[in-house]
Amino acid sequence: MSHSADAPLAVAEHPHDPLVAEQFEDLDQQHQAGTLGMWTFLATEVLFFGGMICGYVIYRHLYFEAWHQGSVVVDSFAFLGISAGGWNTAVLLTSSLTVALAVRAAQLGQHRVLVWMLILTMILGVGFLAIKASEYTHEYHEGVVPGWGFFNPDEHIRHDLEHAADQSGINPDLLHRQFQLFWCFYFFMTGTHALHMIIGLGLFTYLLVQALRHRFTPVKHAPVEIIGLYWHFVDLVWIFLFPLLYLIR
Amino acid sequence: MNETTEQHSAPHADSLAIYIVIFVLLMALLVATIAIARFDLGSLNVVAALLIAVAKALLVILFFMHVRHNPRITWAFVAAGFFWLGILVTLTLTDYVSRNRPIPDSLSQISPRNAPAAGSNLPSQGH
Amino acid sequence: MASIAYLPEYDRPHTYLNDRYSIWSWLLTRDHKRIAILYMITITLNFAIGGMAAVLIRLQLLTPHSDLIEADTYNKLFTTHGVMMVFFFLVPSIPTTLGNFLVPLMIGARDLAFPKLNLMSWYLFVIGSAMVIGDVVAGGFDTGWTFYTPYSSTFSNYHVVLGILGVFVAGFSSILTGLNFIVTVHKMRCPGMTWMKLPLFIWSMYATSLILVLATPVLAITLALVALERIFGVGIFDPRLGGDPILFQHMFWFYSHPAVYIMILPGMGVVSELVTSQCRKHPFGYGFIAFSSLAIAIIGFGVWAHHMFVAGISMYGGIVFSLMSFMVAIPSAIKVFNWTATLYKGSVAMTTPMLYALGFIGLFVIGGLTGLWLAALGLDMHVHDTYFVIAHFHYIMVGGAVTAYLGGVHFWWPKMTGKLYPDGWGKIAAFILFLGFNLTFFPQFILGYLGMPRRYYAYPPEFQVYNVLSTAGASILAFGYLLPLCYLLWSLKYGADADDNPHDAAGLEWQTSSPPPTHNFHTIPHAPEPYDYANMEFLHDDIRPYPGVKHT
Amino acid sequence: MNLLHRILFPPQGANIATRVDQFAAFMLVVSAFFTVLIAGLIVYFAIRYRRTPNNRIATQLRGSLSLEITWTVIPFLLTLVMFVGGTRVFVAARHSPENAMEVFVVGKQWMWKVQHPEGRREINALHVPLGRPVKLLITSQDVIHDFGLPGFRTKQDAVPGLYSTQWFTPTLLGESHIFCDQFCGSKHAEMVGTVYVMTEADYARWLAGDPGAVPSAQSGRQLFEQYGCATCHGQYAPTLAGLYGRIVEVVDESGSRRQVVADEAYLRESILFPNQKLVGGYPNRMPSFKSSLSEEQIYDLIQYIKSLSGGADTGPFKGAPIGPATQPVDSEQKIQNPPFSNYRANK
Repeated sequence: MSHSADAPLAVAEHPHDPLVAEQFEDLDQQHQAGTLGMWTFLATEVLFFGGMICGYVIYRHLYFEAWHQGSVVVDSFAFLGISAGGWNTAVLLTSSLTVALAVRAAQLGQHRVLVWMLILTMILGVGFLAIKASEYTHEYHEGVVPGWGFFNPDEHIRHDLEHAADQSGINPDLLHRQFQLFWCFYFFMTGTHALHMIIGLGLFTYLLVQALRHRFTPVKHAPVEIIGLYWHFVDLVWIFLFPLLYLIR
Repeated sequence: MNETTEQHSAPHADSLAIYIVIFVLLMALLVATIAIARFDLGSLNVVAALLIAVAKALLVILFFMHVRHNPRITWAFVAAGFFWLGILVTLTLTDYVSRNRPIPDSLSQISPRNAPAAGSNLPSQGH
Repeated sequence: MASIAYLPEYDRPHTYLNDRYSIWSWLLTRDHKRIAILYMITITLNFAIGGMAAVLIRLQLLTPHSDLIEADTYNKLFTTHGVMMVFFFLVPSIPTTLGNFLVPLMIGARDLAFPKLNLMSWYLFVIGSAMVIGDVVAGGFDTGWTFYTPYSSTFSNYHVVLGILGVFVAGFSSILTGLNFIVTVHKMRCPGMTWMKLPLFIWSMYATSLILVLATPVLAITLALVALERIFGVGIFDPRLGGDPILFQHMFWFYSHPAVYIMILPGMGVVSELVTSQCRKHPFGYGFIAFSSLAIAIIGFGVWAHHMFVAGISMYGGIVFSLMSFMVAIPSAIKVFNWTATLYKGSVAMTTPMLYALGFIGLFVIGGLTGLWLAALGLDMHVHDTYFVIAHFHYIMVGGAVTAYLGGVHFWWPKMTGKLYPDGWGKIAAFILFLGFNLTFFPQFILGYLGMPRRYYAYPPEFQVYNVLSTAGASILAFGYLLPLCYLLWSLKYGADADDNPHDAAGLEWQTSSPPPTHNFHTIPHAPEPYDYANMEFLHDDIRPYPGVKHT
Repeated sequence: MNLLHRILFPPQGANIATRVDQFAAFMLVVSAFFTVLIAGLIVYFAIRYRRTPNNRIATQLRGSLSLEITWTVIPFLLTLVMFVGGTRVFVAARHSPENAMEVFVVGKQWMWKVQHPEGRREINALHVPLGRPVKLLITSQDVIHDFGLPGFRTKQDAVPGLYSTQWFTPTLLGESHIFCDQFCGSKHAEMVGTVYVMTEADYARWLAGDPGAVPSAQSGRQLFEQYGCATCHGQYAPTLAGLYGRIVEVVDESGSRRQVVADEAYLRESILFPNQKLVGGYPNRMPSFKSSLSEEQIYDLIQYIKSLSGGADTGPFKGAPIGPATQPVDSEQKIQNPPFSNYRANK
């Protein structure tokens, strides 16, 4: 788009920059297309998670008490008085910083900083998944994993539920089923998010390999920016999942 | 063509300080949201938690994702995603929040009082 | 290739078709034109499968209680018909074939922005199609294309999960196509191609892509939830386990109503191109046609619950959605009036594409107006889930989208293949399809008003007259669809060579050779004034309306 | 106008139908007008401005703002009129009068169960008195159904876990259809019935008519047929004839084999949770009827299955299909049916 208007250039003899894919005129156009493509994809992703969030919101509206009980249990797994979800939010926000710094390093051509920031991001990402896994294990032992007949909440959870049913006047059996529904959403939402994290780690491995091969220069570093956007998005999703699943009572 | 390439690629990197400040703000918001959740504020809890989440999201989008440097089209796509999510959630909610409301008489045409008497407007009684 | 066999290899003009010949040069191509051809072959096969299911359905309904097929088989047949036609033919039909082929050509680009994604999109589509076809072969599923819970999640005894996953995979194919088009239209326009110079087809493809990108993910996640529910036995939409089946319908129709616009908007774009070129006229109200596409795409997201007026949603919710549904009719009406006005004082050539375009307008008007019946709460209460609905949406999807697709395929056939199709046969086929279509579906309006429910393999005898008419029409329709298939394939080998612009049309795609070279243009094009028929020289000036044989 | 009505529209069985038909007539007029207008214009223009030697070049017209506004505003106003009209009909049809008599309708695969306030029950039929407002309370036991009354121009989905309503005042004596309008499985098309509109006197007589206390086994047999149990039992699944009271070798969920006595408790469990104790060698194809059968119906079914057993033989039950389950137990040919070894094993 930025070339002069009246340049009848034979395509066959088009002197093509090896950094630029055939269909593009120049690096600028390629970079812009890549960025816009990622943003469009992220808009898709918003709606992908949005479907689950919509279901979550509707059921929270319908089954307030069960959702309340659910987030109490989710939030109860804590280190040092702060729930695992809180720690994970901190981990992810930090990883967002390291990604932003990685992009900055790529823009400025600071090779060593770039490599270290990528490694740091991946460590944080793995850390997030590790915390999440320990949460899942805990929840498995609590017996709140739904499906295949797993769902068999621990004694103290049952007790809380019965108490809540007494207080709110909801049929205990009904409350039990709605409670299970909360866990369906909890696992689907965090599971899909974790899947995105794993994909993100794969993409960052690719970035790291490319960075170690010195493939990124201040002129061409679009992959760092574009994959960085993806990582930030996964972080954004968690920023909303955290209050929805852990905090809101 | 080469000029344009170089012209664009002059890096417009933000200063380190901005990133650090934003990060500190994000962590402060995180601490705030966890702290607020410890107090029972009724429905304000939900509002506070979501407002803080939106604030955090805005910081990440504008600064970490550099949307503030981006052309309007990026803004449009960011907005579109959330706008469409809003359509999905709010229009679905219009159904759920208005279920089981009694229908006021004034809205109704055939009410018991002006319901047709048995067979009154019928051409015939047979079939 | 036979007709140019006398030319020595080195004398042949370079085209995307003779670039390379190996099978891998097709299966691994990144050329949007070749991918368009791959898609065209795939969706034609899918259409054939869906069409065969339709033929069996109509045969079964010839008599009130036919024992041609059993109840369960019938249920699987209409499910196969619906799923194949909606997700594997209509949604991808125009965007992935004509859209893939034309978007870069019309805006003067060498290719789409992400050629590899484009190829990947085709592979995903093939995988999705294969999963559904495999499912059908393995015994099929009987949920209807709407997958309503809890029937689909708990009660159906057939292979629902595989079918759902097939649609899920195809959904990502749609998303990639939409994403590609959006970025291409934004970033790849040739010099001088401003937004208000874009062909109307591009506007409609852009609006379609918005829907593809923003609606499809919700379908994907909804179907994923149903699949998980079925696999794990949890109750997201199952009332016995605390779920709400109506929520499924909300989320399903959030995609599936806009999906109707995914099907019809590209058709509207095609018709805008056909009408202007065959009338040699600038479109009447270019801006209104262009922006009404966007308006349909956006308002179309607020109307989904008109599929649910009697499903148990709140009356007030119904009123909101009814109002929105009426509003989305306005931009469609604007388009129809503008097309009609474009005909006024034109130089109307009665070619095959024009017949399809005029047929489209007429059928779309009927489909659209009966859509208003369904948007009205009080009438929908009676005709919902009856044959009235079937007739209505077939007028939109077959009378609209498929007619436009065929018109577009004829119109751009010379550009895609370098060959001319026999115009006489084209006109005959267009007439047969128009008659067959109306005979098939118009009686269904009456059937529906009389109360015949959809998805019935048997029905009370008083409905038989209309069903017989409909089945008669369907047999004509089936024959009509075979005709273009035959003569278009025939023309590949025996058709006359087309010149670069056989229709004397004004778009950028007609300025390159037929078929275009791999990189589309021999020189970097500069955007022409759109629809500049006032200043055009018409090369094919004989009065018989189908000129365009290559002058050698 | 009355004549036209009779040609275009089916008989109007209820007050709602009149309103719906009036509105449909209005819509029909508007739709016909615009269809004829557009079709007429395009055909006229296509002929009048066809390409001829004298009409090779079109007259370029780029548009007209006033025309655009005209054909935006007029359809807009028209659709508003339609919206208001359609909504008024719908609100009327959803606003039941307080004195309406309430009839309970339950949809299940694949029948309509109707219970009148006075206690009389019926299946796939609905008797209503002429001229009295009737309010239907509708729900479903399994999947979503739809209680459609085309003669009354109204319908409403039957959603499991949700009560929905529709009402009407019958205005025409006679019969009309009940259709299930929402796809609900194999026999969706057979989930049909009849509305009988009777005079008050006839209706009272009908209500008082002896429901004729149906024996459990008989209604159990009816259920057995309604659910199409016989399509599997006797072919793909063990026959039920002679099952009751025998010792059965079963495979439980964990895969281990053991022997149980096919008593009432076992039968009940198998109806509700079929895969918990499968008769050895048979695939688990049977859906759970946990949600679709009420307790009394389960009882009815068990009574029916019991009635199929002569009770003489108490030896081990191998599960070999020995004839269609609905056949009398003492039928001789039962042993000659093919063994079940050719059925696919459970995965």
